Amino acid sequence: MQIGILKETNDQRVSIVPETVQKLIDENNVVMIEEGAGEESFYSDDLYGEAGGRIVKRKDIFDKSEVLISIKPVEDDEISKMKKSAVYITSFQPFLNDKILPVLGDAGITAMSLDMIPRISIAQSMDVLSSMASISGYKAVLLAGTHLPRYFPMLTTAAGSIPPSKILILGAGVAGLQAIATARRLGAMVEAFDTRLAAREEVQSLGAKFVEVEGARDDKAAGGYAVEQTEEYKNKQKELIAEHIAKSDVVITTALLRGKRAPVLITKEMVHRMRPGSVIVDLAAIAGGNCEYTQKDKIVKEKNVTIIGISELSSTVPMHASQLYSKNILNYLKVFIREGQLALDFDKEIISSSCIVHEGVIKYKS
Amino acid sequence: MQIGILKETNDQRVSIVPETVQKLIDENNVVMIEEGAGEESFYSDDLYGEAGGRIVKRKDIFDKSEVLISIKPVEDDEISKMKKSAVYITSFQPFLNDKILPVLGDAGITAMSLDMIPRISIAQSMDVLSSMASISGYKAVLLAGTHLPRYFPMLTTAAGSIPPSKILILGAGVAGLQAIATARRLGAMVEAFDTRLAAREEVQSLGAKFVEVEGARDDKAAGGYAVEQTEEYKNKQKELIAEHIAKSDVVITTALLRGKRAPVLITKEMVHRMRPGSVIVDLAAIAGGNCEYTQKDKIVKEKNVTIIGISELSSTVPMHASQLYSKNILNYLKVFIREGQLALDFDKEIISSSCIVHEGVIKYKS
Amino acid sequence: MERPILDFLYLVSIVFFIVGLRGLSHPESARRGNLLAAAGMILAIIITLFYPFGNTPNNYGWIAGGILVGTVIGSVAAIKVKMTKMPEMVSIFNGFGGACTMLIAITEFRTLPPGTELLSGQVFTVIFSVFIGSVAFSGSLVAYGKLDGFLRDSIRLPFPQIVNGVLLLVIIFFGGYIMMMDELNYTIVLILLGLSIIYGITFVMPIGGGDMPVVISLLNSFTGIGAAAAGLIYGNQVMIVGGILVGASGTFLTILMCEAMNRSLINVIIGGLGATTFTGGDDKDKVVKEASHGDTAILLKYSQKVLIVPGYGLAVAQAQHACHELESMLEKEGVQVRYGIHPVAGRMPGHMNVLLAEADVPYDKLLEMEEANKELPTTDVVLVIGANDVVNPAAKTDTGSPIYGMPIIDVEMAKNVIIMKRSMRTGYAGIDNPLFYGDKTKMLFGDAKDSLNKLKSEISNA
Amino acid sequence: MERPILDFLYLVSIVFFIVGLRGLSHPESARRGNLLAAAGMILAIIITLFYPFGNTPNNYGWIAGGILVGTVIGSVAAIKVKMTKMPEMVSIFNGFGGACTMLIAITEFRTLPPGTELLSGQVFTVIFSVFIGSVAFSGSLVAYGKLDGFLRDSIRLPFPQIVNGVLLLVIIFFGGYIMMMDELNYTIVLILLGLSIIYGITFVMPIGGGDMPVVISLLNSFTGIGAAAAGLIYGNQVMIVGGILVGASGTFLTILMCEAMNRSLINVIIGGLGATTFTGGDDKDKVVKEASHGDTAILLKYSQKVLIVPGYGLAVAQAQHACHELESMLEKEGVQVRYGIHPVAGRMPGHMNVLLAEADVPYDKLLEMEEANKELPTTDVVLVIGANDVVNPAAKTDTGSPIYGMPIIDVEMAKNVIIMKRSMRTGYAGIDNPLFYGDKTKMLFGDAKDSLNKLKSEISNA
Amino acid sequence: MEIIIQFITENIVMLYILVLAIYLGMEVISKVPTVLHTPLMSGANAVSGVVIIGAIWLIRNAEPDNYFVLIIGFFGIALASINVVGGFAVTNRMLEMFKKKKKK
Amino acid sequence: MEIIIQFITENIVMLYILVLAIYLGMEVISKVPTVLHTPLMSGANAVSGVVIIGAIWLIRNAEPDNYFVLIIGFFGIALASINVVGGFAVTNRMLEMFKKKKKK
Ligand SMILES: NC(=O)c1ccc[n+]([C@@H]2O[C@H](COP(=O)([O-])OP(=O)(O)OC[C@H]3O[C@@H](n4cnc5c(N)ncnc54)[C@H](OP(=O)(O)O)[C@@H]3O)[C@@H](O)[C@H]2O)c1
Ligand SMILES: NC(=O)c1ccc[n+]([C@@H]2O[C@H](COP(=O)([O-])OP(=O)(O)OC[C@H]3O[C@@H](n4cnc5c(N)ncnc54)[C@H](OP(=O)(O)O)[C@@H]3O)[C@@H](O)[C@H]2O)c1
Repeated sequence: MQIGILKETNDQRVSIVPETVQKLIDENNVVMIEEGAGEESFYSDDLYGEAGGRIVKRKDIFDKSEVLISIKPVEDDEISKMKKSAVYITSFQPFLNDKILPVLGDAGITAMSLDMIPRISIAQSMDVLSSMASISGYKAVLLAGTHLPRYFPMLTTAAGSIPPSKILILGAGVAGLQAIATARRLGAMVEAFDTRLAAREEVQSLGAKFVEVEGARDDKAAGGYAVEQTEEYKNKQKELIAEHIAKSDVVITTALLRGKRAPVLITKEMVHRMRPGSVIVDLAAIAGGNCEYTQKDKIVKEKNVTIIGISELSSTVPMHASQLYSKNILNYLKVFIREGQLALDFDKEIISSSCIVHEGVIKYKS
Repeated sequence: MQIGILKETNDQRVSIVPETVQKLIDENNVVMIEEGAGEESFYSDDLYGEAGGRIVKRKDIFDKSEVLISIKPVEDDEISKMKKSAVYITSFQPFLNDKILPVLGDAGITAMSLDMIPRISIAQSMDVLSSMASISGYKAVLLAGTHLPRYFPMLTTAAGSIPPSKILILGAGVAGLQAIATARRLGAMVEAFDTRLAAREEVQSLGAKFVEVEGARDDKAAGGYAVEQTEEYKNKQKELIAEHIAKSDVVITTALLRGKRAPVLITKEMVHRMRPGSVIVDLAAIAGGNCEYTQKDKIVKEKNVTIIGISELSSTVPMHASQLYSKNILNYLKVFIREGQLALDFDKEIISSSCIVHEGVIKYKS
Repeated sequence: MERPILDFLYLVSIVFFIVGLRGLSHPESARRGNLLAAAGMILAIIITLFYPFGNTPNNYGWIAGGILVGTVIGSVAAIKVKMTKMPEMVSIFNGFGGACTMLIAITEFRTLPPGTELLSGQVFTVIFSVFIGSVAFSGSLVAYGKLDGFLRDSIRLPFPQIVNGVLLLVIIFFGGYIMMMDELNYTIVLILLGLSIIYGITFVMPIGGGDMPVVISLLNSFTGIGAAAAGLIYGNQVMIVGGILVGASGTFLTILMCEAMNRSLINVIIGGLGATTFTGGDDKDKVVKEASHGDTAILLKYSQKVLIVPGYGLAVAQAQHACHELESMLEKEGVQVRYGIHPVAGRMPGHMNVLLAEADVPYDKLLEMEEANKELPTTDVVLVIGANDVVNPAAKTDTGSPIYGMPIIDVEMAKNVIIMKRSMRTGYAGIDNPLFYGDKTKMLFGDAKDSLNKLKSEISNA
Repeated sequence: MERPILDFLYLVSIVFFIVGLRGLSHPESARRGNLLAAAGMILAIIITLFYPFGNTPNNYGWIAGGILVGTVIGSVAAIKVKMTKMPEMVSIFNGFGGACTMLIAITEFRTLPPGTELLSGQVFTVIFSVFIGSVAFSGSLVAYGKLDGFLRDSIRLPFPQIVNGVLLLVIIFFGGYIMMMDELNYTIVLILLGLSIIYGITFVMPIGGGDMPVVISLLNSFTGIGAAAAGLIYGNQVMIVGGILVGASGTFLTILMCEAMNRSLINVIIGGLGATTFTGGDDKDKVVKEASHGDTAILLKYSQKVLIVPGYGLAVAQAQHACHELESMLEKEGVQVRYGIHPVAGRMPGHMNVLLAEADVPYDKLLEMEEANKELPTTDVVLVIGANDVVNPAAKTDTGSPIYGMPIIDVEMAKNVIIMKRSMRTGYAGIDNPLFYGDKTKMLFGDAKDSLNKLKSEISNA
Repeated sequence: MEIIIQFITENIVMLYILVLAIYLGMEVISKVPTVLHTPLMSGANAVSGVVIIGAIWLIRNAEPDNYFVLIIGFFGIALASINVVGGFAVTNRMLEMFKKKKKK
Repeated sequence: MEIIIQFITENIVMLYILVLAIYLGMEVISKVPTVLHTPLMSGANAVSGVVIIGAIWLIRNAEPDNYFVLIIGFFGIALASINVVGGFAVTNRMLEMFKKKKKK
């Protein structure tokens, strides 16, 4: 098949790295790469050429490709430039932006949305959300570290002792866990909170403390008044988190609710109560942010607190982000491209969930 | 005594933090702080006020202080505004800038240069070079991490394995060692080199690898042809380092030679041989840099290699940097201010070395 | 040769036995210990063959014949038996030893000169030998039968405790009765023999599966005591001391075995009598074999190549440091140890890397899944620490499984698999793991950190 | 009571001895073991007091007197003696035991009926008892004198090996001569006694300082053998077995002690004879006391509060993980362990923090210098791991020292100080450390990681 | 009671040996690691075949025409030999896994 | 040679006891940690005071007017008592440091 790799317009990553190009060619595909696609992630056109890819102009990609790949969807008008039978693979985020569906339908193409791949075990190797979130979590800590006017680790020196910084991670999903791990490595004191039940153990499995109302488990064991207590418990928990935020030097938030605005975890008032110099990294900025002060893709200072709203941090680690992304896509392609032939099997959960438009027919149901 | 704390003009730090103000007052001193002196390091005027300091205008400091403190020397014209008998404590770096000596002499003040404190054991608690270098080393790694398009640590994930990044530290002094420690914490593979004999063990004591020509020790054991061999050995060593630089994802250089231009360790050609996306942090930028491409206080990109020349990284961790600085100065003051009285004892090595101008008389010998 | 010298040589063979048994209790010296004990035995036999009794008929032909027959049978059996059938073998051998005691004792009773004082130590010794030899004999055969499976575990006596208790009392009274009688009565001893044999059967019969080794060890100490008793008949030191050594160490070993199972000896026997511990499993394919820390430690220590497969449980237990320590200890013993890192082990990408880096495990010890799978066929032991889904063979075979198609670290290719986890609970994917019931698999239950620490101390002691 | 019963009770007291000695070899049971052995002794004495010999005069008055005198002296001495003088005490006690053997044997020889077959086991036993008792007696006294210091270590014989060898040969020939004689000759035995006493002196005299404990242990086993020999004279089992037990375990212990010093027994004795190991130190104040891993392990295990002071050496040895392990082990034993972090320990600011964080030592276990100094007076043991300058008291006292004025962690305030480093070399500042010669200080030489690992295994075994 | 005292009198030395041997029997195998339980049991079992000496004794003292004793003795020897030979051989096989030397 | 054989004949049981006791003596103290070397030595030393039994034996069998034996015996008992009493007491003192119980 003719596979076309588009250059991102507003992202440092590239969806397919040269190593993967080689693998695709080995499977009887022709791979076209837009000029300079990998420039910003340090994969030069030469490298693509060496791997067997053809460096072409953007227009050629639209004209010739049977399969098109990008990380972020191209502009709507470019979608219509694609071949009628083309398969376009990217993250459409239909749950956030359902206006794109008719556009795709009109173009008559098949749209495969990476973010719709179900999070089941076998699909883990295609899960771009995980691999990108992991990078974001890691980078969030480094970023917090560079903006923090303090050391992370404890240091006992001839000029007095530096206490370790306190880091609070809200939302212990993929990004949150990676942030916990990275912050712990740097020697910070790390606490975390998440609403998921399993999160407590997961947090502790990284050696961090889980923020918990004392006696919570006793309450649970008591049974009976489950609902009532849960409400009370939740309130206590909220208060507790507010307290912990006030005491933290860095707060990294990652709480996302799929298809919804991110929950507000840090109110303006809480920010005011934080110590001067503190840093908030809001990885949920893309979905409205977990902090009321967050501005998407901006770093703002409020009352001596730095709030970092750069949500797509994975793009700032473009080399490895692209490498992981590329591997994810390769694994994904293997599901429906065999020996250079398309074989979309809608019985497979992966296909049926992630193919949001099939030959112009909208399959996605919100 | 009347002690005046000046606001820095081009630095985020402040020389004395509120905690120290309190201690100075306890010792029968009056402490004046320039308005907003601690603003950028997150110590508000209020905090200084609470600690017992008087918030005053810059002019008042010059007019009234018997002891003036700043991190970087003020402009020459401001020196003349000081009281004749005043003691001015800062880092004059007379070995780099001996033009300042006559200015100080003309002003008739006593100038104490922190960077001239001898590096003896008892002076360790006053050693601002060490405490600031330590911060720089730490921050250099974080900065490298934020600019690197790669992960530091090794990660085995569903989307393939990420190999750990290779970091090379040139110059394993205070900054270099801290950089080694920080990079190791983040999971990078760390190598280091230094010309000092003791450095090898010191590097290894942090779990990092020392870059060494194989069989080096055998050569030494052979004895006799010491000089000749040393030359050969040095050349081998240089080649080896060049190779290691080419293989490294991050190079952090810290090699300084007191009073001289920093040695060039990374030539342009070596930079060209580095892999795309690599990062160099040159902590010697202030003294001309260890890399030929380094531009002081700038981040430049050359052939896809990022070269960071921000040399005073401690200023970017202003809270803790100020705290350590402040404690250093407090310890230093204790040597010659007792119960609010000046007591300069030139028999003490610390005083005789660091007092570069005494009541207008130039004591410094280069 | 003169008697004193031979008596002295007997002493030498006793020393061989002692040193041999001592050697057998330490892994490094176990083989040597066994050989020493065997040498002691040969010495003792040779001495006995030439011991000057005066003008005895000797009958060397019969002796040679007996030894030949026994040696051939014994060695063929020992060579042919499968490693998995060893306990059966030991049990049946032991029964033969008991039988020998029984035969000797009964013969000696028969040859007691008429008019022998019946209420004497001598007669008591003979009667006791008959009893203990018979019990060891029949009990061992039953144990053999049960282990081998041709005696069904489910054969039960009604009220076994009572039956056994009554039987034992009857035997004791019977023995007392014989000694109180006026004259030797050979027939009545044959009845005692019969009763003893029955007691051996009813004693062992109700004891079930997992407790069998304990019983065999106990019967073994009976045989030892029997040999000592037979020695008393002849006043032969080597039999007495050798038998007592076995009796004492056998009893002590029995207690140790019970301890290793966290049970008391009484509990095993009474429990056996009450048949409470026996839980028959009809689901024969699904047998979980538990490993002990000691076994695992030795297994690891004497391997060439070990692969550690860490999973989420390692993280939960925060056992990374302990794990690294174990690895270093093994490396010092000359074992090659590496880690097989599954891409999705843990709960976040690179979870295992973070952990192992924290514990300072060098990067070059980490194998990726594919490499690990390549190494597995030549790996002696795989130590799965708190991993579950990532080693679940259902991913390869069970198309209905939610993890079907996920590549796994295929630990079953290795020679031995030890799985450390706290229970039989499932992992993240919530599915059962057929590996746990595998032929090569043993489970080492408990918190991973605790288990690792125990392993460490076992290894340093072993 | 009847003899057999008493004989049987003797056996009980032997069992007490055995169980007691066994108990003495494990820290938890040592006290109990000692008491058991003492109980066995009391039992044995009581039995002997009432053993029916027939119509003997008994002379209970004399016995009571002797026991009274001995008990008073023994207990007063034991209570009064300073802990540091214990080895002297043991040595002199042992000498008394030997003296008793000697006295008994010489008396028994004297009371041998005329016409006794001289070339007999009996006479040999007596002569041997005289010899071994005398050697144990005089040797122990010399050892006592040397330990106590009133016998100068520097007293030397010319060619001690030769003198000793010749003396021993003379004694042997003399003994043989006595047995070959036609008639008993009491005087000649007195000469043998004298020679033996001299031999005891010349045997111990050349052995120097650090080897003294080994010699005492050896002499102790001599006393045991002497007691056994004396037991043979009377055919008394408890003396024989008790004596042999002490003789065997004493000899074995002597060998263990030599091993702990990395020497062979021969080496200690010959070395002693050759006086090669003795290096007199005139610089009396500068004595470095070495600790063994075993001692340190027990010291730590049985402490309440331990402070670890890490330094650059910990980093060089990369022993942070081992250190944390040790700390956890001790905490599990109920010991409170914390770290005292000196601001300039290591070679970079925060060096120790980096290390300890890597090993996952919780932050709240780290005390800053000032806090640590406050805790020290109530601390049982300070473990200085690879630190030197930061604990150098010269910083407080020696105005000429380059570190004068630097605040230090003042470990001498604690009850015990153990310093782990590889040698007596100086630290960064290049200056000698008077702490190493301190009263409370013991040095544990070796690479910090190795030492820590050894400590760990000692603790888990102890 | 009397009979017991008599027994002790006759056998006091035997008793000493017995007690020492019992204690020794327990002592030598203290601290045996669990993995050696089975081999140790097997080895001890082979040692318990020492009863073969009794059988030899029996047969050597039997009249050559006393077929009852001879046959019983023959079986006794044969059975005990199986125990001894098989026992040591099986133990040796079990211990094969401990063969590996330690490299440092 | 003959004398040796005679000796063995007379003392064969004694020899058994001896060998067993020697082995047991070594066995019971195997694996003693170094820190217990001194207390163990001291305890063993106290046990070696068992020679006191010989002294008692001696004195009990002495004629009440045989002052030589009585006095020697008296000294023997006194010395051995010192060894026994002092030995156990000193050992006990040494072991005081092991008193502390373990809390878990
Ligand atoms: N890596 C990722 O990015 C990621 C993200 C999300 C989900 N997952 C999923 O997570 C799973 C990872 O597989 P896995 O094998 O690592 O873990 P797993 O399948 O979840 O199994 C972990 C096992 O560890 C045992 N365990 C827990 N605590 C323990 C303790 N303290 N000591 C000893 N054992 C303990 C548990 O058994 P007991 O309870 O019996 O002790 C459990 O069966 C996969 O299914 C993967 O798809 C991975
Ligand atoms: N912290 C800082 O920022 C900094 C910077 C520069 C200088 N300094 C200076 O460094 C010194 C620090 O004091 P310190 O007490 O930590 O260190 P130190 O005084 O240098 O002593 C370290 C000791 O560790 C021992 N050692 C080395 N390797 C070892 C090993 N593998 N195992 C066991 N022991 C080992 C050495 O003795 P052996 O050779 O006998 O084993 C040495 O005496 C101070 O003088 C300080 O002024 C500190």
